[in-house]
Amino acid sequence: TPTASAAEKKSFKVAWSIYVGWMPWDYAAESGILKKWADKYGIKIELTQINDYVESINQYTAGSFDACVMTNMDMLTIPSAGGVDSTALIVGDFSNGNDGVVVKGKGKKLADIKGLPVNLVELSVSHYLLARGLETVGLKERDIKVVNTSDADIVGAYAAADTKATVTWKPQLSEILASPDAQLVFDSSKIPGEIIDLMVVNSATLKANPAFAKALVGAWYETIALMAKKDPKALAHMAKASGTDLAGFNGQLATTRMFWTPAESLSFVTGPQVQTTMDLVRKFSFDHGLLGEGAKTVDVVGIEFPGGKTLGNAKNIKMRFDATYVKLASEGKL
Amino acid sequence: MASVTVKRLWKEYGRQVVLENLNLRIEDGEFVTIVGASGCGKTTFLRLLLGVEKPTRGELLIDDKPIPPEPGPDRGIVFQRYSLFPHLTVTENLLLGLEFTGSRFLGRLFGAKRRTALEKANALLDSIGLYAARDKYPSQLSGGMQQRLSIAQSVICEPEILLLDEPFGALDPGIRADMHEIILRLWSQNRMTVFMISHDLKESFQLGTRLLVFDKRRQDPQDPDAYGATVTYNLPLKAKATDRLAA
Amino acid sequence: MASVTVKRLWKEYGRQVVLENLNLRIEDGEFVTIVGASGCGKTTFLRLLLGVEKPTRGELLIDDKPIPPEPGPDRGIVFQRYSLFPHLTVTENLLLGLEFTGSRFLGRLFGAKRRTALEKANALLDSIGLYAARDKYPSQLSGGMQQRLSIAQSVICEPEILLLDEPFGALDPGIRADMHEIILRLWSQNRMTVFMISHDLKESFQLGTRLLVFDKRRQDPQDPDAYGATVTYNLPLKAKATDRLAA
Amino acid sequence: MPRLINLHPPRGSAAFLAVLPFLVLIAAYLFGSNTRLEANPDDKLLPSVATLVDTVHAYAFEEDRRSGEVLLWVDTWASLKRIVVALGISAAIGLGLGLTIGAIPYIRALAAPFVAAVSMIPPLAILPVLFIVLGLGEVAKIALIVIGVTPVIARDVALRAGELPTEQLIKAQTLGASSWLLSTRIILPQLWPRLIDAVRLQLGCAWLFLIAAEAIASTEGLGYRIFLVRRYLAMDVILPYVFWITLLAFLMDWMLRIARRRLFPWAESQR
Amino acid sequence: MPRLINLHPPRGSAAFLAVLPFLVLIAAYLFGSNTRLEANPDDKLLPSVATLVDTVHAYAFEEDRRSGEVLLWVDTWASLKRIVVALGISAAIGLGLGLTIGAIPYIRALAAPFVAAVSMIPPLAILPVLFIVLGLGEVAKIALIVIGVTPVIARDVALRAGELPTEQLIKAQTLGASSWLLSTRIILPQLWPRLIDAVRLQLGCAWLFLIAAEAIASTEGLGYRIFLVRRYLAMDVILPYVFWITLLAFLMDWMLRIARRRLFPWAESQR
Ligand SMILES: Nc1ncnc2c1ncn2[C@@H]1O[C@H](COP(=O)(O)OP(=O)(O)OP(=O)(O)O)[C@@H](O)[C@H]1O
Ligand SMILES: Nc1ncnc2c1ncn2[C@@H]1O[C@H](COP(=O)(O)OP(=O)(O)OP(=O)(O)O)[C@@H](O)[C@H]1O
Ligand SMILES: [Mg+2]
Ligand SMILES: [Mg+2]
Repeated sequence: TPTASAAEKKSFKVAWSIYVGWMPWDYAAESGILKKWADKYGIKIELTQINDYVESINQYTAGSFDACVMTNMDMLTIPSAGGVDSTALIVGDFSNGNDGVVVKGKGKKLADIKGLPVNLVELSVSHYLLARGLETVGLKERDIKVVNTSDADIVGAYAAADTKATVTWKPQLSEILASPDAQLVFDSSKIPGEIIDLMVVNSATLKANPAFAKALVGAWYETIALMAKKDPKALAHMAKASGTDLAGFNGQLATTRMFWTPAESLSFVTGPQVQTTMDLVRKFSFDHGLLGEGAKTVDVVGIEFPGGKTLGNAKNIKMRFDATYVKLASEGKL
Repeated sequence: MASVTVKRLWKEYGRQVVLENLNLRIEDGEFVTIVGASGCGKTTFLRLLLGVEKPTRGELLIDDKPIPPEPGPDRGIVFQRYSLFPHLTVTENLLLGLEFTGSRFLGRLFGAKRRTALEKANALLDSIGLYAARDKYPSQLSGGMQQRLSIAQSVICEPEILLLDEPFGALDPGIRADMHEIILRLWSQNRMTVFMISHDLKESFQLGTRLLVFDKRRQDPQDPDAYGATVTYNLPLKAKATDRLAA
Repeated sequence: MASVTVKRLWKEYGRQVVLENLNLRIEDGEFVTIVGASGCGKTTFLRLLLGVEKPTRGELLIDDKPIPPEPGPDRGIVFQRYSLFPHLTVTENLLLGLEFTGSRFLGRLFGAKRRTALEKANALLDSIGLYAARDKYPSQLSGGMQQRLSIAQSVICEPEILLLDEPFGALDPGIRADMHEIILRLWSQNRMTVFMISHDLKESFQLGTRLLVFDKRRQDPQDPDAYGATVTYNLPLKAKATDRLAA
Repeated sequence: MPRLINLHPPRGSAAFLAVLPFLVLIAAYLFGSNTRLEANPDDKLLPSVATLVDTVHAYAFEEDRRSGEVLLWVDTWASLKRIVVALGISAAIGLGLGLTIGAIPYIRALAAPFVAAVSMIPPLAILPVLFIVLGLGEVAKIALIVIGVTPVIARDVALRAGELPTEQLIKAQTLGASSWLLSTRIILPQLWPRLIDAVRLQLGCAWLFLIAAEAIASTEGLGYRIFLVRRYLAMDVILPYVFWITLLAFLMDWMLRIARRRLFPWAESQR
Repeated sequence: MPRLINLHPPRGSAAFLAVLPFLVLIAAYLFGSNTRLEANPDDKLLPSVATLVDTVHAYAFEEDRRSGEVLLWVDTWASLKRIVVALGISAAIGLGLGLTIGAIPYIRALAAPFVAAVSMIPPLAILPVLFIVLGLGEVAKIALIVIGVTPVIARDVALRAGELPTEQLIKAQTLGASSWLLSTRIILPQLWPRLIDAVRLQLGCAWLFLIAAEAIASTEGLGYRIFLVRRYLAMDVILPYVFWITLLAFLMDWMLRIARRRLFPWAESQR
């Protein structure tokens, strides 16, 4: 249970799911980098792959894991809205074209989406991306019809004759774009820095066990440093583990804005954009009922940023961005 | 109205010989009664005549043509363990044969045809004492009632050959006499050929125009399955149908 | 060794009266034969004695105590439609009763006990002529063989009351005589009380110490279900068991 | 003291016994929920009764803010329509196939292995092919249930058709029945109650496929809602929905049982 | 000309008939694949035979660069272990429950409605709870199958237990059988072949649950692999895997049928 994890302890469980920005975790575990860092701090870290992304977050929220990877929006709406005080320990990357809106028919524009049914994972970052996209062309969500479609089936669903438009992320997006009639009309590179991929840790656990955070951060930056160097072994491993080949993996990586060094990451979280983004995200979430049936205002969940700034109810801070450990890493103090 | 010829017929189950070298000639319209020890192969012989078992060797001819390899409306049967249709009421069970032969496609009769059939069925029901139970399902009948219904069911279509496997086993003497009469009347009216297995010697003598006794000619005490039964006695009986009806 | 008392017993199915105001007193060790028209309620009476049907009104006492409301090893039964256990071979079917009473927990006998039981079973199988078929399953037996096995199965445990529903219907005269002898021997040895339904009047007179005739006292032609059957004759028969054995 | 096997609970205590395991389940839930909520009052996994009541009220009696519809009824209606149609189709095809497979040796040789093989294909794994052929609309959803459920019903029915005593079939032939009449007048009527049993056993599976189908591409339905709110672990919605689905399925089961008893009394008394 | 119902195909043509529908299916696939590939040579939905062969070769006979394992066998072994264990547990519990429900009225009153209700719960909808209670390891995967399959088997077995002729039960009691002996020596042995049938009918469902479980939390297994490549619409992997799963399930079905015939010859000859 969440409180049990508040005590100091020696072994930790981390959940991750397959996504280009999170593949380094798999390599860190496989290559021994993670164990090296854990040993350094005298702890054990067990990394578990969960194939169903939502399920991994649910498991984390329910207390089965001490940490889990997820996006900023899902962090707000699942663990934080669920009362599990969570901290974004590492901001690993943001989507810079990894998520996109596709309309069937070459040469179509985003405005052409009006009146069409749109297949996407409802209430996910795809939904958010679409909403942000619609704003840019002066449309409202009620101008289209959202059809909830599971991410695993979305490629197959796109092939169906009655599918007109879809929103999804890579690698599914790449598969869809490979079909001759697919037109990418909007993507996350138009809203850079709004869909952020995080390593989230239970705040209580973090507080009681700084060693855990240090080991994770240390392992992460060592691993992505290899990637930055285009280490063939590391990249080949990640490509294979995500079920594709090197070319496919590099294609995904190209539209992912990785923060290759602790310093890049640090400047992003401490900068102002995170706050504007989170404000947009929480409004979107509230409008769609994602903060819970009981949520009366957009402010129910408090969000804290580095430097003590907050959004929403400051008495109910459940979502935190913490730069302490990244800062340590950037200073080489780990 | 059919003659039956059996030529050098053998029937084996696995390595058990049940029937051994059977030779017979039964003329049109005979009433053959069959007796023999339990388990000697009488039912098996009827099943061969019915076409649901194949002889291991030898021939079985009806009107000098090979027997059709499947049951048909020319040969009626009453099983030792009476088998009725559990989903039909007494009347429906009885009507079934008329409906099958009267309506090749729907298997149901309507209007005047149905009324005629119903009259025939009701008359028969009355004569076997089941009129009062006509709307019951088989599971609600007593054993003897089921047996009577089963007999009525097979005679209503007036088959050319009627095969009866201990049809009167579960009947009391009064009803048994009634059933005798019904069978004999149908037999003399339609001149069908009847094969009846019975354990009651008196009944066999009284009803039949011919009595067959099934028995083993040889016995191997070490291996009781080695030899099969055959017809050891084949007695023509002299009584006329009309006489027997009166008896 | 049990007396049976029936007091003002009625049995109805829905609005059909089957048995009407039955009064009887049967002493220890009697051999009661029951005759009556088909469908008049004989089987129903046995089922009441067995404890699987409840009287609508009236009392049924064994040794002056109310009858247990469920079947038990004190009352053996042979059904009209013989029921064997399809998953057991002939020997296993026969052993079953001995195993049940000899091993309360496993229901199986081993070692010396099993050998003794097997000897008893084999002797019985031999006397009913089923020794050669001892390893067959019921579905591979002829009708008469199944019936013999069924009888053997219920007498092997030597119940105090034996209920027989037309036990010899499917048997030929020779085997029938053998079965008579087996039943009579067991009866005189163990002094059990026997109720036997039969359609053979001669057999009923020959075997029984008492003959019950079931019949309706009253008839309503408009509504045949309105009145039930009762015991119209209750004849003590004089013959002694030993005499009948010789007969 | 009669044998356990002969002891029938009187009506009143039968009802009590039937309710007992459900009470135990509820008690276990309440305990679990309490324990978790004490640790974290915002815990979503096992919501409190109060939360459940609020949510149920919101979903069952209040209009949704966004769509202006009462969600539970919209979802129920959408799902019920799909499952009833799908089960009807499955039962019809299953009966037809099962009957012919069970009755006609040539059809058995032709179709039995194929049906057995098809019944083993996990339909969810070949969804993309299904989409191409049937699109993403209602047809596809119904088809998924039909594909998942029909082969099993067909095999069950065929198994049962094969169990009819041969004496009956022989007897019917001696009464002049053709293969057609034998099938329609002897075998088919006796298969009806067995078909009902087969459908009853497949109800759970059918709902499973419905939920899976609604998870694929849809805008309403009980399964849709469950998958949607699973995104934010809204167990206060999921649990009542699961309960509601179970209740609906249970009612369907119960109605089928009653129908079986009413329509085919002979099948009951056969025992 | 005998009736259709009495015509049995000779051995050779029976085999031909059995293969026929599969041939038609293959032909349909080839046609569909060709048509689509002509329109778009990069189409992934229905890959050509050459592509399929290549992929199968890579998965079934070449060592994976990354792990040094041959993927298909690793997956097969992982999945088979899970499903065999789960089916074993389900059959055992299902038999026990079904037997007691079918035989003992008090247990029937207590458990039958509950089992019926549980069999209607869509297990996929309560997965989160399951995973939290049982963890994400092998236990949870096996449990999902067990939860999904057991109630249906139990109900099937109970239904069949209730169909045993009452005469048999009465007879056994007159032979001195207690409830215990009646259950173990009369009812149980006659339920074995029916249990096998019940398990056979549930094989498809069991694989479905296995795939669902593996798609959520697993790093090997046939369902996992399908899940993994599904987002790339790699039908050249999915189709062979589905075929392989179907074949495995079909073989299990076949072995169960053979076992039934060998172990319970009396149940065959009863017909
Ligand atoms: N379960 C039942 N439901 C309704 N009626 C029944 C039921 N069982 C028996 N009956 C009726 O009770 C009457 C007596 O049946 P029973 O089996 O006792 O007759 P019986 O004297 O044994 O006849 P038989 O000599 O033909 O076996 C019959 O009219 C039968 O229709
Ligand atoms: N399906 C079968 N498999 C093996 N043996 C069988 C089969 N059917 C019958 N038998 C054997 O064939 C023999 C003859 O059986 P059948 O039923 O013809 O005897 P029956 O003369 O009718 O006896 P009863 O008078 O007792 O009815 C018996 O020994 C029986 O065990
Ligand atoms: Mg016979
Ligand atoms: Mg009777």
